[in-house]
Formats: sequence, C-alpha cells, structure tokens
Amino acid sequence: MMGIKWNELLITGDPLILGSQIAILLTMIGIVGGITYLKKWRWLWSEWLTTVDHKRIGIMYIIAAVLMFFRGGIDGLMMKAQTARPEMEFLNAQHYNEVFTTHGVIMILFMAMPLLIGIMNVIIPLQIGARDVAFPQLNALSFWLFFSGAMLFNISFVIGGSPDAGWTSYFPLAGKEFSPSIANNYYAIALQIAGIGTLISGINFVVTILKMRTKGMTLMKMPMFTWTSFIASVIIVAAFPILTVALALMTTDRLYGTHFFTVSGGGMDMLWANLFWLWGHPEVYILILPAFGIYSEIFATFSRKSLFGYKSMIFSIVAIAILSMVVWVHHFYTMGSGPAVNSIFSITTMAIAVPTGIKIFNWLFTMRKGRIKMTTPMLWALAFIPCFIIGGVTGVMLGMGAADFQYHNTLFLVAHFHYTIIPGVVFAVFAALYYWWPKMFGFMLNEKIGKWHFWLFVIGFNVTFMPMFFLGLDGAVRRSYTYSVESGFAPLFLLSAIGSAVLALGFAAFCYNIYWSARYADRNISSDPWDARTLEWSTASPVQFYNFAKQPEVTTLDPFWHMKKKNEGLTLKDSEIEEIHMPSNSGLPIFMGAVFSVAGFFLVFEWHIAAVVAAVGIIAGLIIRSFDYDEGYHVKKDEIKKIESTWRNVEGEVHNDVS
Amino acid sequence: MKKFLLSLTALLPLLVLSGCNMVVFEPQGPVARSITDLINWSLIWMLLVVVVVFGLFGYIVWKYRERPENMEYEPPEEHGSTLLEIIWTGIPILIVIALTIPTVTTLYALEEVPKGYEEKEPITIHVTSADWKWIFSYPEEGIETVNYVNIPEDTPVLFKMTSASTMQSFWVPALGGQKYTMPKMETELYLVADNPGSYEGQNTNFNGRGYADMKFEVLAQTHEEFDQWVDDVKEKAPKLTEKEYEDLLKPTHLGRMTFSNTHLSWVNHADPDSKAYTNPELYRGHGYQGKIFEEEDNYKSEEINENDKHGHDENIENKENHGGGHDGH
Amino acid sequence: MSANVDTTLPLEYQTEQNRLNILGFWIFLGAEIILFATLFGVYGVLYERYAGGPTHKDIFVIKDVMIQTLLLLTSSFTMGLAIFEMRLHNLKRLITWLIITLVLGAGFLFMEINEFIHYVHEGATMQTSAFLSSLFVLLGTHGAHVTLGIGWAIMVIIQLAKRGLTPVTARKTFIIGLYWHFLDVVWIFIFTFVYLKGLVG
Amino acid sequence: MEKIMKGFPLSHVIGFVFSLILTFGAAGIALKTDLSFKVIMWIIGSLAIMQAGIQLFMFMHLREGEDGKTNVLNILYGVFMAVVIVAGSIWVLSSGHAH
Ligand code: HEA
Ligand code: HEA
Ligand code: CUA
Ligand SMILES: [Cu+2]
Repeated sequence: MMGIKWNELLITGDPLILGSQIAILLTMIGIVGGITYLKKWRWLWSEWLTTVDHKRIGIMYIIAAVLMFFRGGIDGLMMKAQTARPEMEFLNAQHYNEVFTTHGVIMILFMAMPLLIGIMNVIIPLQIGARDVAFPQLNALSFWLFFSGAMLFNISFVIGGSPDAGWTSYFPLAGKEFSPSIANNYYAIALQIAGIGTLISGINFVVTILKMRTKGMTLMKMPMFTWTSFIASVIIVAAFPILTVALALMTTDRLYGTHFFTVSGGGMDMLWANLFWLWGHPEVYILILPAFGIYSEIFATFSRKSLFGYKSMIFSIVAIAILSMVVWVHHFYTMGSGPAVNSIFSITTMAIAVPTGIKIFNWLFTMRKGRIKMTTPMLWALAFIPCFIIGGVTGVMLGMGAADFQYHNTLFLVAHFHYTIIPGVVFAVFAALYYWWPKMFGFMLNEKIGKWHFWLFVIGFNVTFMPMFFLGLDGAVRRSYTYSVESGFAPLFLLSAIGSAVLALGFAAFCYNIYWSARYADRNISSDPWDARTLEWSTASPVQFYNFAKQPEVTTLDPFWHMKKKNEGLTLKDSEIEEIHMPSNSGLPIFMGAVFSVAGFFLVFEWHIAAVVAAVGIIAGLIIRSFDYDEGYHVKKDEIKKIESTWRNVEGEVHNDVS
Repeated sequence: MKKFLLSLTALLPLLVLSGCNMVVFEPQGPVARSITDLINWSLIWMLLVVVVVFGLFGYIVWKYRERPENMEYEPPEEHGSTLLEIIWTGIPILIVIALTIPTVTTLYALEEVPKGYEEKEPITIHVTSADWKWIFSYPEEGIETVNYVNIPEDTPVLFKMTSASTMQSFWVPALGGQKYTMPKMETELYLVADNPGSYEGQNTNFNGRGYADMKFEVLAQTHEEFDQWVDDVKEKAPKLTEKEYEDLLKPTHLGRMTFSNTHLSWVNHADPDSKAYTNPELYRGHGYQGKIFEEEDNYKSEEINENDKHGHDENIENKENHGGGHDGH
Repeated sequence: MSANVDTTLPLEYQTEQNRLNILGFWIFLGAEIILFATLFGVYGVLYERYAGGPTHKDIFVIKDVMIQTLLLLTSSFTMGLAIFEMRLHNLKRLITWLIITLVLGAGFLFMEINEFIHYVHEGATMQTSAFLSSLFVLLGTHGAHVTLGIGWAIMVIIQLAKRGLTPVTARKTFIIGLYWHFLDVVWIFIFTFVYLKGLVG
Repeated sequence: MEKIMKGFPLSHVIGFVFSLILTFGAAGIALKTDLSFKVIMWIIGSLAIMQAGIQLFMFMHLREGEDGKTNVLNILYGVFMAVVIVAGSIWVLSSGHAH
C-alpha cells in the first residue's frame, strides 16, 4: 500500500532500542490505564489540555521539558559511558552519532528553551501585574506545536531511525546523497513545527510585555526578568524566521531534490552553515538572557537589596542582543572566508565580553553590603558566577579567530559550551524552580535535599567538563565515538565519566526532592516565603486563575518590597472588587498540535499524499479559528470574594520553610 | 562554598601548568608556534580576569553572608555608581583591544608564507578528502599518496585542499591550525615542520560513520630523505587508474597507498564545474530509506551502477550497523 | 482583556484586544521581513549558479513581469481604498473594493502559475540548478503568501457580510489590509532584485 | 490618528501614482539605458526602498495609533536584520575562498 516498506518502519535488532520500545509501550499503556482507572480524562481535558491559562501552560512546558532533560541526560550519560575507556564497544559509531545528535537537539530546543519559556509563561504576567498574556489561545497553540515537534523528534529512534548528522546537521553530510535514510527528515520537520511554536511565543511575549503592564509600571520600572525575557523574545522574532527558512530549504533539498546545499547542481554547502549559525548564535543568547534575568531576581531577593546598576543592566542586555546578531561567523572561522571576515567577527565576538562583564560586576555589587541568605536558589546563583566565568573566558579564547584554528571541533569547544550552558541556563532553571515552586504549587521544595542536589550537581558538572578542556588542547576531537589507547586520553576521559555519574546523582536528588516535597511538604506556607520584591509575590500561592483580584499600581522598582515596607496596597477592600473578564478554554490548539504532528510524520516518511490530506486539517483549524467569536466569560464578584478571603485570612501562623 | 571555590581555583593554574605536555602547547613549526604564542598571550589575560573576579566574588560572598549575628542588619538602598560602571566597562574594553591586535595580525599572517620562510621555495601538495580517507597529490613530483603525506623539513608547504564528498577539516595540531575541505572549492593552508618527525593529522569535522578513524600521518623528512622517497615512489609505485580511483572514493577505510601519478590529471574536485563523485546508494544503511535523486552532473561509471544493484555491503569495510532496515532496496 | 472601549478611535482601534492584535500583527510582519530577507540572501548567494542550466535571460519575460507588477500594485491601491471606505463606515463599498482586490490578486496568481509553467517548458525546474531552486522558492513563498491572503480575505468578507462592521470585523479587515500591502512591498523587491537585476546583469 | 478623511482618498491616490512612476522608472532605467550594472543597481535599489516607504507610510499608516513609535522601531529593526542577513551572507560566502 502506497509503497510503504513495513519491514523498515520499526528499528529492530538492537537490544537498547528494543528495550526502549517496550518501555515506551508499557509507559503508554500505564498512563492511559491509570487515567482511565482514576476517571481523570475529563479533568485532564478541561483543566489542562484545553487550558489557555498562562500558568498552566507554563507548567505543562516545564513538565515536558524536564522529561526531555531526562532523555537528553541519558543520551549524555551514554556518551560518557562509551568514551569512559579507550576502544569501548558499548555504542558503535552509528549509534554514537545518533546519540550526540539527539542529545544536542533535545537539550537545546526541547529542554533548555521550553523550560525557560515555561518559566516566562508562569512568571511574566504575574511580574507585570497582568491577568494573562496578550494572546492566550495562541499561547496554548505555541505549547502544543512545541510538544508535537518534540514528540515527533523523539519517536525517531524507534520508528524510522534517529537523525545522525549532528545538531548542526551540516551539509552535504545531512543531504540525501550522504544520509539517504529518512532519519534526517525528522530533524528538518520536527524542528520546523517546534520552531513555529517558538516564534509565536516570541511575538506573544513582545506584545504582552509592551502592552499589558499594570498601571504605573513604565519600561524602566520592569523587573529584570521581564526585561531579559522581553529582549530574548525580540531575538526570537528576529532569529527564528531564519531557522524556518533554513529548515524549509533543507526539506526541499531532501524531499524534492532542489540544490541549495547539495554537492551537485550548483548547491553550496557553506550556505547551510551560514544560515544555521545566523540563527544558532542568537539562539544561545535567547537561552542565556532569561537565565540572566532569573539570577538578577535571585541576587536581589537574597541579598535584600535592589539590583545594582539597573540601567546599565538594561543597556548591557540590549548591547548583547544587538551584538548577538553579528557574530555568527565565529562558528566557522575555519571555512576559509579570509582574514578580513575573520577579523571583523573576532572583534564583534570578543566585544560581547564587555556587556556580559558589566552584568557580572553588577551582580557582585548587588551582593556587596547585602545580607546574603544561602538558600538553595541563591546557591545556584552563586555557583553560576565562577563556573560561567570559566565558560565565558574560554568563549573569548575561541572568539580569537586565529587561536580558534586550534580549538575548533575539539573537546575544548565542547567544554566551553557546557560551561556556559549548564551554569548559565541549567543552574538558572534549577534556581528558578526552587525559587518559584511555591508560587506554582503552593508548597516549597525541600531545602535539605535541594542542597544535596546542588552539591552533587555542581561538583559532578565540574568533574565532567573540566577535563574536556585539557583533552581538547591535547588534540581530542568532538563527535568521535572512540579513541586509541596510545592517544593517552584515557585517564581524563575516565575522570569525566565518573563526574557524569555524580551529575546524574544530583539530578536524581532533584527528582527525589519533587517526589518528597509533593508528598510531605508543608502546605500552610506564606504567599511570600522568601520575603521577595516583585509583584508575583503579592498574590496567592498557588496563584488563583485570574492572578490579581485588583491589578496593583506601581510607583517604583521592586514594587512589592516597597509596598510591604509602607504596608500599603496589600489589602483588598470589598468595594475594589470588580467582575473579571477571562478567556475561555479551547480545544483548537491541541487539535492543531495533533494535526501538525500527523502531517509532519507523513512528510518525514515522504508519503506526500497522506501529508497533504493531513494538512487539510491545518487549514480547517485556521478556518474554525477565523469564525470563532467566543468572547470569554466574566468571573462574578462573589466568587472573587470567596477566593480572596480563603488565602488572605489564613487561620493561625504560616510556616516559612527557609532554614 | 569554600571547598568548592578552592577546588576550582586549584584547577585553574593546572590549565596553564599542565600545558607543557599538550599538543597545542608543543608547536613543531612556525605556524603552530604563532598560534601558541597567541594562546599564551590570551591565557595571561584570562587568568587575570579569573583571578580578579573570583577574588572579588569570594571576598563579597564571605564578608556579607548572613550569620546569626547580623540578622538585624538591614542592607542600604543603593542603585548603582557611574564611576564603577565606567571602570568595569573600560577595563574589559582595554583587554579586548589587547587581544584583538595580535588576533588580527596572526589571522593575516596565517594566510601567507610564514615569516622568515619567504626565501625558501614552497612546495605545493593537493589534499583531497574523501569518505573516510585523505588523498595527497604532489603535482610537481607527479606522485600521490593515501592516508600519509611526506614533507621536507624546514620548508613551507602549501596545502591546496578540497573534498570529494562531505565537508571535512584538515588538522595537524603540532604544525598548525585547521581548515575545512569542501567539494568544488579550494582552501589553502601553509604549514612548516621545524624538524624531521612524525605528526598525527586528522579530520575534525564530523562526516558520518567512519569519522573517528579518519587520520593520517605527516612525516617530515630531511631534504635528502624526501628526495630519495620521491624517486623511489616514481620508480616503484604503481599507477593509479581512473577506475581504481573511483573505487577509492567509495565510503571505506583504507590503509596507506602510494601511486606514481596523480588523479589531478583527470579530475580536480576543487573545480566548481567538476563532476560530483557521490554514490548515495552506498550510504544506505540504518533506518527507513527515503527517495534518492539522480543528478545529471554526478559521475558514475557503468560498473559502479552495476555494483550497487547487488549487495553493496562488501564495499563498505567496517560497516557498523546497529539494527535493521538495511535490506530495503 | 477588559472591554475598554474608546469610541473616538476608528473601529479597529477601539478595544484593547484590537490594539493588541494589531501590534502583534506588526511584530509578525517584522518576522516576515526577516523571513523574506533570508530568502533574498539565499537568492543573492546562489543566483549565478546555473549548473549548465538556463540563466535569467533565458527564462524571464519582461512583459509578463510588468503585468504582474501592475496587477499587484493596483490591488494594493484598491486594498487601501477598502480600508479608507471602512473608516467611513461604508460597508458596501468596503466589500466591493475588497472583492476587486481579490480579483486582481487572483489575476496575479494566475500569471505567476503561467510563468512557472512557462519556465518548466523551457527546461527550468526547481531541480535544475541552485539558481532555479532559489528562484522558485523565493517566488513560490511569495505566491503562497498571496494564496493564503486570498483565502483569508474571503473568510473576512463572509464575516463582514454576516456581521456588518463591528470592532472585531473591522480589526480583521484592517489586519488583512496590512498583510496585503506587505506582500506588495515584498514584490517590489522581487521585481527589482530578481527580475530587473536578472535582465540587466 | 490621521486627519478625519473627507470623501476623497487623496493620500492613497498620490501613493498609487508615485508607485507607478517608480515602477516604470525603475524598469526604464534598468532596460532602456546603458549605465553600468552597478549604477543601475544602486538607482533601482533606491527606488525600491522609496516605494516600500510609500507603502509603509501612505498605505499601511505605519505611525498611526498609540503604538506608532513601536511600529517604526520594529520595522527599522527588521530592516537592520535584513541588511545584516543579506549583505552579511553574501560577503561571508564570497570572500576569501580561492576557487
Ligand atoms: C548559553 C550558551 C552560550 C553562551 C552564553 C556563550 C557565550 C560565548 N561564546 Fe559560545 N558557544 C555555545 C554556547 C554559548 N556560548 C555553543 C552551544 C557553542 C557550540 C555549538 C556547536 O558547535 O555545537 C558555542 C561555540 C562558540 C564558539 C565557536 C567555536 C568553534 O566552533 O570553534 C565561539 C567562538 O568564538 C564562542 C564564543 C563565545 C563567546 C565569546 C561568548 C561570550 O558571550 C562570553 C562572555 C562572558 C565572559 C567573557 C565572562 C564574563 C566577563 C567578564 C568577567 C568581563 C571581563 C572579561 C574579559 C575582558 C575577557 N562560542
Ligand atoms: C542545554 C544544553 C546541554 C546540556 C544541559 C547538556 C548536558 C550534558 N551533556 Fe551535552 N551537548 C549539548 C548540549 C547540552 N549538553 C550540545 C548542543 C552538544 C553538541 C551535539 C553535537 O555535537 O551535535 C553536546 C554534546 C555533548 C558531548 C560531546 C559528544 C561528542 O562530541 O563526542 C558530550 C560528551 O560527553 C555531552 C555530555 C553531556 C552531559 C554528560 C550532560 C549532563 O549535564 C547531563 C546531565 C543530566 C542528566 C544526567 C539527567 C539524567 C539523570 C538520570 C538518568 C539520573 C537518574 C534519575 C533517576 C533514577 C530518577 N554533551
Ligand atoms: Cu567553501 Cu568556497
Ligand atoms: Cu556563537
């Protein structure tokens, strides 16, 4: 039927993959069975799957991204196991190639970015005192597109084969001539779907932050996390269309035989590298900027001081955003574009050290004269500084074009970017989860387990990646599944592998913490357990669905801090309560996500007619949306009164879980 | 916290000290040496940055940490300081300038014959990378080698590089930095070896299943030895035929080979109008196979087409497959 | 969110949600600029890589291009008139101008499809060379946008006919207007940097 | 907001006439003169930018509404990125390589 080669469809013959196939099947049966048994389908559908509430969407992003962290983390551990000893035979070359490719893609696009977008979703409307984002339904669509892209990418290793040309998927290697299996179609199409979702998110946040701020919150009174997320969203809007085009051209090259990047027909392989990094470099700053914002909030809160140099912080993120657009060539100095090109891009690249340095020094001076409270979120923020500096200065070393000829594509580079991404983004996400957890769920994560998590992870991280700098300088290249005994790399590789085991223990501690706290943590906590400074802490934990009964009015930076000091604006009079208009739930976003993944799946397998048929569903969705005049609903005063009084008049003392 | 800081600061000098036995810090020629000098220069500045920031960090965190004694202390309202902002914008700018100048001069210098060697007659060697092997052609001498290259010591060698397949990167860390090889275009790289010796070279740009073993040896010889070797090869080595050459380009690992002519006489892959020698059929392997497009300007002899139809698997030495789906065509 | 209605403004700006949507659409157009810029960049890099196939001069027909340009320019003008009438609350004329715009747009599309057929007859397909790949994809992306615009405008016309001029329908009409003008802007650059450049150089 | 409009869409008509002139002008210069390629490209390129400006300001009312400034910044940023992408890519990919 339709020339489908059924015998090739499933990947067979490999015990690891067979194991995962069985595990996936069992998990799915388990989930479906469990939900049916508990009669939770209706609840799941109406409370979560069709929700347009930014907080719930944010939480769904976070859950999906943490699952992806597992997947990517296990890929990382597999690589570390394979290279622990010289000439190991745990993974063969093909398998190793698939593992680092999926590791890179999943970690960057399906873990780091969605985690940050999830946190942005939960926090930003709260920080700016808004009731939701500008386009709640589009927000849900963004999530479902991301989710559908992620799922499509993840099934690749059991159905059809995983992409294996690196997360950069350079041509000609990634073209049909050298990768005839459909595996790399997954890369092109799954990323495309998720990328469209991200672009929509970016637009949504730009408009939300520009237009939905509460009364009195001028741009220069916005919390730093909102600022950095705003700039990151601007970069998303500027960079993601480039990825869209690059992936579309990759798709036509692979599926329809065009000649953008091929060896024959006049195609140019360098063009792919150029387009990929035109997006790819801004992408790493899309990751780091919101993370910088998270740290800014945490440093200020736990030093009990406002952020030092607020204006210069904003100047520096704007400078980073502009510079991030003009450095992409530093990823291919070795492509022979000549000394003039390399010189210019060396200069722009190194220039990024200046605004980043400004931020580092401002954070240090935020803590100076403060009273530094060593909570778990703060520990992550503290560890970030030294670790990230190592990543940053090695980045500057890579930025020196001539020197990069010796570092490029070695483990020195791999060490650099794990030293920027993990302290920069992963630590920040952990910090944010510990910090905002009570806001999201109404209980705190355990501080003691949190410290275990922290120390294991940070030590494991340094032991894993520090040796890679030295290996790289000794000539060990990246993406090589093995090395010889004579190379002398063995001891450092082993050390690094041991480090990754510690790292995994740290992550396990985190998972255990979630489990423990969900079961045993105190539910009777204050809505402001950290004595924090910004508006999200002025409302209930977990936040009621309309966020604020009365939208707060702002006169200064750190508004909530000053309200608390002056003891004003915290109470709510009955006369201030008004009906609140809220958007209705919608099943359309999840429907669109589903159609996109089905159409995408057919396209991956090059079953064009089926794909076109499925795409009709997309058009149907758009038409339904166009004729949708649902105006939302109003929350009645009585209901608001009831909700507000339950959290405002808690009986007895509330417990702050801070040691 | 302290423990962690200590372990970090202990690791850093190690980065510099243990430099003595890492290939990048043991340059064996002027090109590599100029890069090592640049790296060392950058390390000094980076160390300075690291020491200053770590010091400041340790001091502040230690001094202002919360203790049972200072729970009463309420930190002051403080918004910033223009003077401080200027200082920590200005100094990094100066550091960046200090790094930029030698970077730019080195970038330009690397494109030329190394300083002090302008007088010496350079020799030209064409490098063609294929999956997963290196082919070296000596047009002046009329010889060709696979997976090893002999060069005279103390002589600038101009490598003219291209690829017959994917994008690869030519790197001999002891002698100099790397550069990509790409189909239908040419990149150039000068290298010089100070002394006779054997240096390892390899591909650093990932190009598929055989990537890890895509290595070659650079053997620097005295002038006499080199001339002797060239003569020997001319005399004793077989001639490479077009047919053998096509076989050679298939995705395989090969040992060393030596020929007394060069493939440049029938194809130079750097030429933008040259035929493409790609064999998509031979890359079929893992997973579900998609459609392949026949290209008009792709060169394939009859014979190769014949081969493809039945079990091409013999052609691929060291073919590693984990699992199914390679019977589908 | 709240129905913070300001009746001194034109209909499409009256509600807060409308203002959000219009700003959001402008930001989206910013992203579209970058999308098309990338395609232009690709074309600029590949445009002399004929791989032995046909060149610009072999396939471009200036007369057809001029007609296409005129159709699209005029449609952008009539779209402007439609919005002008909308602000005067002339529903009938608004719909009339919208329909004229769409007819012109359809004419443009018809010409473009003919053009593609002509190219293929000349042996110039998407698979022939890098130049043609980039040409087809650039023109095709623009054409696909026009197609989408026509479909979308039809939806809006139906809603206008059913519901008359309300803040919601006015906003939808206004946004499709922006979109249409934007497509004209893109075409101007295609006209200049693809067709004229190809015929000169 | 724009001045309350009377019955005649003056700015649209002017814009349309201008865009016709610019289009035919560009075609004329490109096809009917024998200036050098570079000069022609500079001239018709500038004409295209002028015409884009006409669309943006006269038809799309870029500066209208409470977000007029934002819109202008947004478009300027888009144009900056467009220049970086187009000029940057061409420069990077055509320099250096000895073909
Ligand atoms: C979050 C992610 C992130 C971040 C923040 C950075 C930050 C930086 N990166 Fe990194 N980078 C990556 C992620 C990231 N990078 C990834 C994923 C890759 C590889 C992709 C791949 O190939 O697969 C990569 C690759 C990469 C390369 C390519 C190397 C190669 O392929 O050969 C280069 C080269 O210039 C580079 C440079 C830099 C620089 C200069 C910074 C700067 O922003 C760092 C600035 C920070 C500091 C410098 C520290 C603080 C400053 C001070 C204390 C002030 C004083 C300091 C000085 C004056 C020096 N990076
Ligand atoms: C956000 C980005 C990100 C993150 C967080 C990581 C995290 C990690 N990465 Fe990274 N990595 C990349 C992005 C990232 N990586 C990219 C872009 C590449 C380039 C890909 C390419 O070349 O194409 C790369 C490449 C890369 C390589 C190089 C492969 C090569 O070139 O040969 C290696 C090798 O060691 C590696 C290892 C790791 C490890 C050990 C972690 C660890 O930090 C992971 C830690 C997480 C876990 C360990 C979670 C799992 C935990 C458990 C399973 C515990 C058990 C739990 C219970 C029982 C409850 N990565
Ligand atoms: Cu690569 Cu020219
Ligand atoms: Cu970068």
